[in-house]
Amino acid sequence: MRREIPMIVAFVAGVIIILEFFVPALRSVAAQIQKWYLVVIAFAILVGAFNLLRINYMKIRRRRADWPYSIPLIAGLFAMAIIGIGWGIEEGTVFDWLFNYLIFPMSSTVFALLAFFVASAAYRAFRARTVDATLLLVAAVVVMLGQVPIGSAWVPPWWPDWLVFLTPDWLKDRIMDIFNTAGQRAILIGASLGVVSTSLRILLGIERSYLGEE
Amino acid sequence: MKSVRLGAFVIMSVAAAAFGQTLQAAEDVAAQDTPLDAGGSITVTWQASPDEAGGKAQVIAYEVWRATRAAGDYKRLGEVEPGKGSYEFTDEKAENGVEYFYKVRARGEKMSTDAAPAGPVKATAEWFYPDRLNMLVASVLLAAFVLYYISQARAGKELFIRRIAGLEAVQEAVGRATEMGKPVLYVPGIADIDDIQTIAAVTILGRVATMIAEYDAALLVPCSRSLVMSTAQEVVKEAYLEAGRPDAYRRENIRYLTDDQFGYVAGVDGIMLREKPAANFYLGTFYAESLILAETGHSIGAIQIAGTAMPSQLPFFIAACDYTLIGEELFAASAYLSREPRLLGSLIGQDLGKVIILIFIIAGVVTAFLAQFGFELFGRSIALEQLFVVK
Amino acid sequence: MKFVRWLADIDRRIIFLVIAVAVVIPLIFPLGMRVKVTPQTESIYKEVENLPPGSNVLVAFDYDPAAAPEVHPMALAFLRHCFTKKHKVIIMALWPQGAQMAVSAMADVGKEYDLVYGRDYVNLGYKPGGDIVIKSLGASFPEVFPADMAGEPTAGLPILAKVRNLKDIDLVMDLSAGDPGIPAWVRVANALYQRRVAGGCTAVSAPQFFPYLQTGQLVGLLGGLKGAAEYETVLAYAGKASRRMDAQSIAHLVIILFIIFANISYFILRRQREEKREGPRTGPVASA
Amino acid sequence: MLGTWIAALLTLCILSFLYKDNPFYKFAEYLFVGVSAGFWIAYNYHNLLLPNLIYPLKGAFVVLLTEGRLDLRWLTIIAGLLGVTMLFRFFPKAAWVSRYGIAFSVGLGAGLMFIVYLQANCIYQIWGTVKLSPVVITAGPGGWHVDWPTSVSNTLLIVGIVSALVYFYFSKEHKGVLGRTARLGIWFLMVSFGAAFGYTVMARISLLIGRMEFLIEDWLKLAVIAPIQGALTSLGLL
Repeated sequence: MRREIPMIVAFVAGVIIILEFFVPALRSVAAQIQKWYLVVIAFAILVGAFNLLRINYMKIRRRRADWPYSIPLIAGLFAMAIIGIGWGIEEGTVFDWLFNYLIFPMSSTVFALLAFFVASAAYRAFRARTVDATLLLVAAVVVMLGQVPIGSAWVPPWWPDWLVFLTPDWLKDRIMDIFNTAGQRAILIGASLGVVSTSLRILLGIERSYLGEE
Repeated sequence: MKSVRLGAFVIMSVAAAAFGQTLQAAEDVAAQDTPLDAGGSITVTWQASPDEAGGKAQVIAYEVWRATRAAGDYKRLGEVEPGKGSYEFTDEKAENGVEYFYKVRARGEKMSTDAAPAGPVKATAEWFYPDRLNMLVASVLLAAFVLYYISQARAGKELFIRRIAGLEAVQEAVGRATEMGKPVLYVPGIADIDDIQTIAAVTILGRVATMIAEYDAALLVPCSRSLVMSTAQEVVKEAYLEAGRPDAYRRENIRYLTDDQFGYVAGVDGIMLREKPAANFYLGTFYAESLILAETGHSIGAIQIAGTAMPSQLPFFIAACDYTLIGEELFAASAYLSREPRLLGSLIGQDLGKVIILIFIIAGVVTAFLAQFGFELFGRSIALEQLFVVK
Repeated sequence: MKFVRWLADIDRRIIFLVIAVAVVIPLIFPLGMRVKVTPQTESIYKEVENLPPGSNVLVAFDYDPAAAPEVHPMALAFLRHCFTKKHKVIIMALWPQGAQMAVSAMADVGKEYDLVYGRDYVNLGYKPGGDIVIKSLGASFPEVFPADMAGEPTAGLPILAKVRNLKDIDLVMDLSAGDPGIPAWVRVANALYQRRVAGGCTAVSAPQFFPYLQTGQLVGLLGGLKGAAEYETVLAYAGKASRRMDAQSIAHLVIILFIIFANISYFILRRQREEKREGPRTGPVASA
Repeated sequence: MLGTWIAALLTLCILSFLYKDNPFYKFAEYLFVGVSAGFWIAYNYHNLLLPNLIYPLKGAFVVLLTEGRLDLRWLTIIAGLLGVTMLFRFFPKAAWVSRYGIAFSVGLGAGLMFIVYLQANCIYQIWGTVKLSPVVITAGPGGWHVDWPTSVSNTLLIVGIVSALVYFYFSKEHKGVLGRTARLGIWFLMVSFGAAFGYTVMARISLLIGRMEFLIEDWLKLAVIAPIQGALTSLGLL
């Protein structure tokens, strides 16, 4: 019973959402249960936060490697959560200031690391070892050239129209329009079939490992 | 405010009548139940008063009034600005099953004229979107294919699945980690559990965890969502139990970091640098973090297996990881690894869906070609694309 | 030979250093190169241009500061275009920080025009829920946004008098950095309510929206910084995006040079038969 | 000013990761995980919990007290109960209770994704494909003409989509015609991946440009050089 009733809950929730697409009358019911999900998330995050705090507290108490770093973690978590809940999260609040000068710079710097990783990954992976790798490499280089003004800077103004297919600009657009659309579309269609059958397996309780042991 | 305006209007209307001017009413007033809704709504439509386009009197606004009897006491619902020719007003405050009458009043500067009331009309909830029949057929067909092959599989029919290199490598990766005495890192994406890719990732985690438990390697699962962490804990515990190693299960290794995308990445990168896993799995929904994780993973020399249906992130996994499950392969993984007949059956059902789609595409392309020469079938131009319009 | 081997297996920190230099130098000494305008950008420009003055344009700020370097210049250029054409702009956000990005964009753009808040534009603020929010807008704006971002009631605002639901919107522009974003607007505003939807997004997500362009679900698309620079070009003004494109050009060249070096060293080594046997770890292997 | 300094130092801490793991990165990493987790707690409280649970119940309670009737908003209690099941994870023995919350979320997601993917990613994409004609003919002054560029592009699109879909066919060994078609499909996929990769480089460089602009303009120029200049000027040295 510890698995059966939750399975029924999953089934009912999923089926209502699917039916709502076809049955206008169910619209408000579906909207309601979608809101319930938001409440579940809100409660669940406490579980996560507790887990994070417990692991770092244990680290400090047992003086495990790198334990001093857990102190800013715990302090930061409490500070943000208490200030945010207690004094609001709107613009101009302390919470907002902390976001702008702590979270935002770190977040965008981690994001910006990608500029370096794109280069190192390209350097390593784009070598003409196989047909596949060569196609990957050629398409990437052509599109990269077509992306920036400098890529077509060598094309003189008198360049004949019938040779336009040799310019990175033109090639990039064709590759994006044709090859990229074809590849992405096949992935989208294939994945949607996978999603549909996975959804079915879950709703019908055929795939139930997410519920844990009996 | 409203009553003041109404009062002023009554006085104006009386004054205008005294001067003997006329203002023609709105035309073709009709009221009907708003189609395709959950009820509680009636749509009123009408055409402009002939005076609107350069008549003697100007229309300032059209007011919509409602009553429950044709001659009953009408209440004003709202107004619509003139200037469009044909108008529509949706009464969102109708009660289901109650009969209503609607009046449209053309309000001029000095006087107002009512059109004959429209009604009675009832608001009802509809039970089907006719325009979505194609989606229904597609859903039912796909579901039928999947269920048919699942039942076939249950009945013991042998099912063949082609080799998926990325999944063959799972065992190798886990084995390598065990040999080197290093942990396995499993990243289930950054989406929450309501994302089907996350669910797929978590079910795959179950299969991988069984393998890890058998090999006796350590498993680290940092999560960016509490619900995913909770689910992953359940799944992994079950996997260890199944492998007969419940003692080796470490709940604290399946941990939550933060919901924040890049905060999570910073944390996982830290784990990689310090725990030095020998095998990294990235399965599920990924956004920009894909390459940060994969490049950091590469720098510590881990064997890396990725899989996602996010078309925008696949290129980075392909470039930086050793094996990548592309799109649908991610959803096939759980079936492939478990070899459980029922799951394999659903894969075959998907394949049948693909065959039908291919047939449609080819038929559509042929008809699109023929349509250029004006070919008709059953007296209609043959445009298969119409079948795939969903409103 | 030693050099070739060093090149083939270069310390990635050298790559990192070169990239950093390639980005920083052009920022300090701009080069002033020109961008070519793509049809996807052109079609958004035409869409805005051809709407009668006073049309209602919904601009969704679905991005956060992290994506701002790319998407924010688009917002500035697009808003300028709308206000030049005297369109009414309704701003909303499906991302929590989007509403604030809009505030900062309006602070920049607003001072160049004679605008009255509530008449020419409104910032409705942020609403969580993605698809569901858009779906509710199909029914009613005032119900979803009873108050604007500052918490003032929206009931009396003249700009919203004519906008009851999505059907009164002439063009939707979604400035998106991810999810919820363009797919949500296409799925709901276009598919369910037949609105014209245009998009601006980070370059990374742009390719996945090309199918939408082809099916007409999207009117046009601004892809990344280049899209922003293109929009600045059609509007004929030099903004931040144009300057940043110089740094882009150099960085792209550097990466392509790296790829060329990598391949040269790879072929030299292969000729020398020094290349190790191809294992699973040596390159892009898609399961085939 | 203080904010700019903190932001700049944290930016440098994170960038130091590119060289190697070090105490500065570790500090920034732990701090980042902590503050961002706290951020989302407060955020969820304000944007999820209050509007979807607390406010509706409060409103319903007021109606009950003033008008003495129950309204539909009381149903929100179910949401609260589902949420509370998650808290049972604090007690390992009763952790299974949380399966209600998990199952509800998983079921909801499965239902939502079923429709969303089928419509936007399957039916729509098929729709975009079936209307393509491999040979596009236009009527011109001298009779019918073949529009070659569009024809070639349509043909390639169709071939690409079909062959790449064949690659995803699982229930047969990829040999013979099937194998060759799947191979072609992979090539299309590879070109598409290469293109998407190349297309993205720009976005990534943009992000770095953003950070560098911050370090150069906001921090170096305004927060470092300007005060030094100011100090020197006030001391009469400049």
